This record gives sequence, structure tokens and C-alpha cells, in this order.
Amino acid sequence: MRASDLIGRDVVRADGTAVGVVTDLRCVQDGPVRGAHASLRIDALLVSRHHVGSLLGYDRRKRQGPWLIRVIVRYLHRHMQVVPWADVVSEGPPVRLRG
Amino acid sequence: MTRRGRGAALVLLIGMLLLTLTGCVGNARTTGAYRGKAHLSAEAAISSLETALLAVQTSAKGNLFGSVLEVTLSQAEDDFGSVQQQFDSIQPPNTSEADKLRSRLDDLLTRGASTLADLRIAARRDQQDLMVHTAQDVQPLVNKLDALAQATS
Amino acid sequence: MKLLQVALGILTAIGGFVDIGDLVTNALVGARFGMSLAWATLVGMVGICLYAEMSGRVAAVTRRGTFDLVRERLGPRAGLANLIASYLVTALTFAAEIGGVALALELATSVNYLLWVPLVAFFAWLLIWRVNFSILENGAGLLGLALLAFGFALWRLHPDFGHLAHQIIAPHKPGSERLTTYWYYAIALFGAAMTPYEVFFFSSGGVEEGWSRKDLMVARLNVYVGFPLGATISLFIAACATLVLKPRGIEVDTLSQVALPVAFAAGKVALAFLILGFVAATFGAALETGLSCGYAAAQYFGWQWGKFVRPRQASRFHLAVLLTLIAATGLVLTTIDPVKITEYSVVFSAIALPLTYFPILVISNDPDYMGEQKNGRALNFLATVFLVIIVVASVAAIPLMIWTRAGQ
Amino acid sequence: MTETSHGRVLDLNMHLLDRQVVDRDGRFVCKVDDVELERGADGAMYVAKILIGPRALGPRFRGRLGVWVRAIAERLSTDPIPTIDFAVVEDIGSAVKLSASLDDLRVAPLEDWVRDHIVSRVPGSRHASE
Repeated sequence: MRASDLIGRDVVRADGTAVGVVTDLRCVQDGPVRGAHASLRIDALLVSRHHVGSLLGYDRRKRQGPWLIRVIVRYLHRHMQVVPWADVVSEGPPVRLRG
Repeated sequence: MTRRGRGAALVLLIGMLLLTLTGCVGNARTTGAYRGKAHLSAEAAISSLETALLAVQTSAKGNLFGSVLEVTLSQAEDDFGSVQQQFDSIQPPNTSEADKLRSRLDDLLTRGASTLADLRIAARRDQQDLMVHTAQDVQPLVNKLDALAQATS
Repeated sequence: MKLLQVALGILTAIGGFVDIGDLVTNALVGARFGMSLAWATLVGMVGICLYAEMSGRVAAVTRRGTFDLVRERLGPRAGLANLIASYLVTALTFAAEIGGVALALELATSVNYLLWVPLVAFFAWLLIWRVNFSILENGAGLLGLALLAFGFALWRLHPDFGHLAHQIIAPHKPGSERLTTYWYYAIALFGAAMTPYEVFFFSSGGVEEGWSRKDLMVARLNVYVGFPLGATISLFIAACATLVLKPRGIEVDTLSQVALPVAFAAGKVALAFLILGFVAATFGAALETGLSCGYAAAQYFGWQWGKFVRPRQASRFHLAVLLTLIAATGLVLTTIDPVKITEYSVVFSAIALPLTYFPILVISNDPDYMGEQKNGRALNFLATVFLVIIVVASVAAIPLMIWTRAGQ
Repeated sequence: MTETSHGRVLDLNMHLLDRQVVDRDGRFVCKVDDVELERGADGAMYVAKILIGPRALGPRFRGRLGVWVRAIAERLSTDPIPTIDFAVVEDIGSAVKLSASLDDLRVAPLEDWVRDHIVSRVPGSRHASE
């Protein structure tokens, strides 16, 4: 599976209600050693209503300036949430969450 | 914007660009519109004549290279020629005022074109005195074009 | 030695500031509107200083080129749209610069400019292929200082400087011009002063030369001292046109009309310097725009780029530059007037400006990348004000272009 | 990007995708056009390879453009998509730094083709600028 298959995929709860779309995959470098370093493990999904401006970083950093852009992008992503990978039941599409 | 919307916007943009680039002339349906076009033509003609005059004056002061003089004069002549051609290609409305305006401006443009040609010929032949002498015709022409431009504004 | 280097940098920045867009637009506007639009050049000057400083700092800290970062921050799709738009505008400017060099050579030789175009194009390619970058940049920049002939001519015209200054500070639109045309040309001047390629080029040069934080001080000095002085040449051009061309009712549509006031006021020697300055400034800008087209594509796709490696090692980059050169030369050879191309290119520059200004502003605030070097509050305030100006100018440009029939 | 007690944290889309890849000598290799994820023995997902080229990038454009790019690229080449195994990734900073050399990777067929068929035939292509 490619990272781009997962990014942009719809996310739904077990009862079928929509949560949003995957905007990013949060990784932790604590997997088995590959080459000289530990592998990157997918630890969580960042889920928001849409993508627009997500890559600018304002959705996950509270203090990045300038103020005007921050306010706009943070408003667009006010519903963003971090969903632990452990809560993912199936990668879908759509990505199904437990509970 | 949707994909289709963006494509349409692009087509529109290119179309508009082509339109502005080609700067279409077309018909003048009313005398008022015709006057407006005559006004613009007169002003453009003045610009070319004044450019030539400035170049000749500068050259007479010994301030201009022959190459720059030649290029300036021939560009002024080209520009003037295209103004004349554009004005001639406009279909005037069928009124006596328009006809009068047309013949008046047409006459001035014809004289201007021949003066500019004389200047260019003299400059290429390096006949400085003849050129300065010919340039004396420019100011009166400019004055008449200016009067026409004022009257049509 | 250090001082000499700094001085050289500043001089190059001054001489390199002006290109065909500044030459034509400032003279054209001066002849029609006097100094009543000089404020637009000044606003553009402040804008380019901010923009160049931010992108220079980003280049020094991240060591990444502009389009490398644009794709990263906007994603591949919006990044590609951005690349295509910026590339087209820069290629159009490239064509205008090649035409400008040819027109300047025509003035010097009275040989038709179309005959010069292939030669200019070949020579430009040869220099890009073979010659080291700092020689190109410094040579063109220093020779471009010959454009100070405009300043000398202005002085010889003995103008009432107080009156000129008053026109700048308290602008008053000439009664004969429409308000829409006035604003259209305000955007054109803004675009001429704030051309995006200057910034791609500046920051790509920084990446190639491996700027460190210490070099950053020198780069900053070049920007904050060199660019304003370069913009002063723009004001000189406009003032010469205001004093000599406007009273005579001359509308600028050829390069020779840009040169006439200088010859008229200051004579043959000044004219000779001026033509040298035309050739140097437009040729230098032709190299910069040509390279910038290659930089933009290579940085987006991650290809090896630059002048520090052998052409063999950056094949796709050199091919991209060559193809752009062929296309731009072809455009000029269609006999479309290069001055007309220039008039459009400056407005399209203003339209494309937000596409790269916005990502650079965001990245210069990115704590992961910039750490301690990120924008301060005062700078961010000013940069945000400019973001608004740039977006408004960009959005307004096309309706104004259509409405005024491109300033007719 | 932050360090936690159990390892470095980074957001894949923001910190890895579309980043410049450089080899151990600082030469530019490619962009991270996409990455391949692999399910480990423990059931977790791990980043395995960097995917390169239009067949990797095309689908990310989404929509019709993505389909076109992919279709054209697949017609032009039937070789497997060029990849770089994450084992040779040394560091992820403002660029993705590899421990391998560009010469050993052979991941840019177009660059090789352009070099061999066009650029090399022009005089002076082997020399550095003067």
C-alpha cells in the first residue's frame, strides 16, 4: 500500500458516521531496525474535514506565524483530530474506526 | 474551483489575452464612437511625429548617433503608418460630420506620413541640413492634429 | 577585502535590479502619468526587499530552492499548477529580455533586431552552458550600472526636484486618464519592480553557493541597500520621461523612445553608456530568467540543477533551459513587438506573484526549518500587509486588463 | 518533528512526501514522489521504500490529470517503478539524506537517457564552468 492511498481516504466510525478525511500519517521511529536506523511506524492518523492548507502546518502548530494565515487555516481545520492507529479496524476504503 | 471551472477560466483568459493583443478595430456605429477613434488616432499620430521631431532636434545638437536616429525615425514612421492604416480601415457612420472628420484627419495623416518618409530618407543619406529643414513641417502638423484631438475629445 | 566584496555585491544588486520590464514600464508610465505613479514603484521596492530577504534566509537555512519548498508546502497538484504558471510568466519575461537585448543592439548598429535575436539566443545559451555563475552575475550587474546615465540626464535637465518630489508624495492622477487605466499601470509598475524570477534566481544562487548564516548578513545588505538604490534608477527613468516625453505628448512604445531623453539632455557619451547599460541589463536578466525556468522545473521534480556541476550531471536541467530558450526565441521571432511582450509580462508577473510569495512567507515562519531564524513579529506584520496587497493586485489585474484593453 | 521517549515523531505527508532526496555526496537524486508502506509481523504499518517517477507521482495528482499522467507513463515504461529502500535513508531533515551514492541507485532513467543521447553530444558537457 502506498502512503498516498491512505492520505485523502474518508474515515468513518463503526456505525458509518463520517469523521473526515486523512490529511497526514503520524509516524514514530521505533520500529525494527532497517539499515542503520529504526523503521518509521505509523502511529496515528490526522483526520480533518478537508485538505486545504493542511500541509502548511498551522493545523498542528499553535504558534506558527503570521497571525492572519494561522487564524484562517486553524479555522478551516478546527475539527482536526488525531486518531491512534490502534483504533483503525480496516484501512478501507473508507478507513473504519472502532467504537 | 472545480477542474472544469479552472479549465474554462484558462480558456477565457487566453481568449481575452488574444483579444487585447490583437487590439481589434472594427466599425464605429455612431458619430460619437467615430470621434473617439479619431481622437485616439490623432494622439498616436502626434506621438510619432513628436518622437521624430525630438530625435531630429537631438541629432542637430550633435547628441545622437546616426544609428539611433535612423532606428528612431523608421520606428516612428512604422508606428505612424499603422495608425494611418488602422484609421483608414474603420468604417465611418453615414453622417456628414463623420465624413468631414475623416477627410480632415486623413489629409493630416497623409501629410505626416510623407514628412516622416522625407525625414527618414534625409537621415539615411546623412543630409543633416535637409532633415532639419524638413522637420520644420512637423510642428504645424502637430498643432493641427492637436486641434483635431481637442475638438474630438 | 571583505568590504570590497560587500561593495561589489551591492553594486551588482543595483545594476542587476533593472531589466526590460523596468525600462519600458517606467518610461511608458512617466510619459503618460508623470510621477503620479512613482509610489507604485516604491511599494514594489519595499515588497521585493521583504520577499528577497525572506527567500534568501530560507535558502541559507534550508538549502532548498524555492520550487522544492513550494511543492512540499502546497502538495504536488497545487504545486504543479503553481510551477506551470510561474514557468510561463518567467518564460514570457525571458522572451521579452531576449527581444530587449536585440532592440538595444539594433539601436547601436541600426541592424534590424530580428537579425540579432538568434545571435543573442545562442550567446545566452553558450554562457549558461559554459560560464561560471558569479562572473555572469557580477559582469552583468556592474555593466548595468551604466544605466545611471538616466540619473546624469535627469541632473542635466535641471528639474524642479521639489516639484517632482511633490508629485511622488502627493500623487494626482492626470485628468485625461481614466481611473481604471491609472490602477492598471500601478499594477504594471508593481509587477515590474517585484518580478518573481528575481527571487527564484537570488535564492537558487544562495543554495548553489552554499550560503551560511554569515553570508546571510552580506545577502541582506545587498538586498536592503542594493535594491532600493536599483529602484532609484527606475525613478530616474520615469522622471526623464516625465520631463522630456510627457510635455510633447509622446507615448512610449519603442526602446528608442526610452533612450531619447538621455541623449537629448546629456549627449552622445551618456547615450553610449545608456545603450551599454540596456544591453547589460537585459542580457543579464535574460540569463537569469532562462536559468530560473530551468531551476523551477528541476526543483519541482527533484532533478540535479545548477551551474556548479558539469552539464552532463544535470542533463534534464540543461535540456529544460535549452527548450525554454528555443520557445522564447521562437516567440520573439514571430515578430510580436518585444515591447508589447514586456508590457504583458510585467502584469502577468504581478498576477503570478502570490503563488510563490505565499509559500515563502509560510516557510520563513516554519519552526522545524527555520528555528531561531524564523520571521520576527514586526517583519510578519509587514509581510502580511504585503500579502494582502499582492493578492489584491493579482486578483484585480485581469479584470483591469480586460476593462482597459491592456492600458489603451 | 519532535523526539519522544520512544523515538522521533514525524508527519509523513508534511515531513517526508515531496522532500528532496540527496545522495551521500550531496547530489540531488529525486523527490519523494510517494512511499510504500508494509505491514510488519506485529501487524503495524511501516515505511518501506521511496517510490520515484511519474508512475508514483501521477496518482497523487488525483482526478483526470492523475489518470492521464499514470497512463502515459505506463505506456512509456514497463520496467518496475524505481524505488529506494528505506534501509539507505540516513537522515530526514530539510532533505532526505541517503547513505548510498547516486551512481549505485540508477533511479532516473530519463536523466540517463537525456545525458547519453542529447547532452553528451554537445561540446563542453564534460567540463565544469569556467
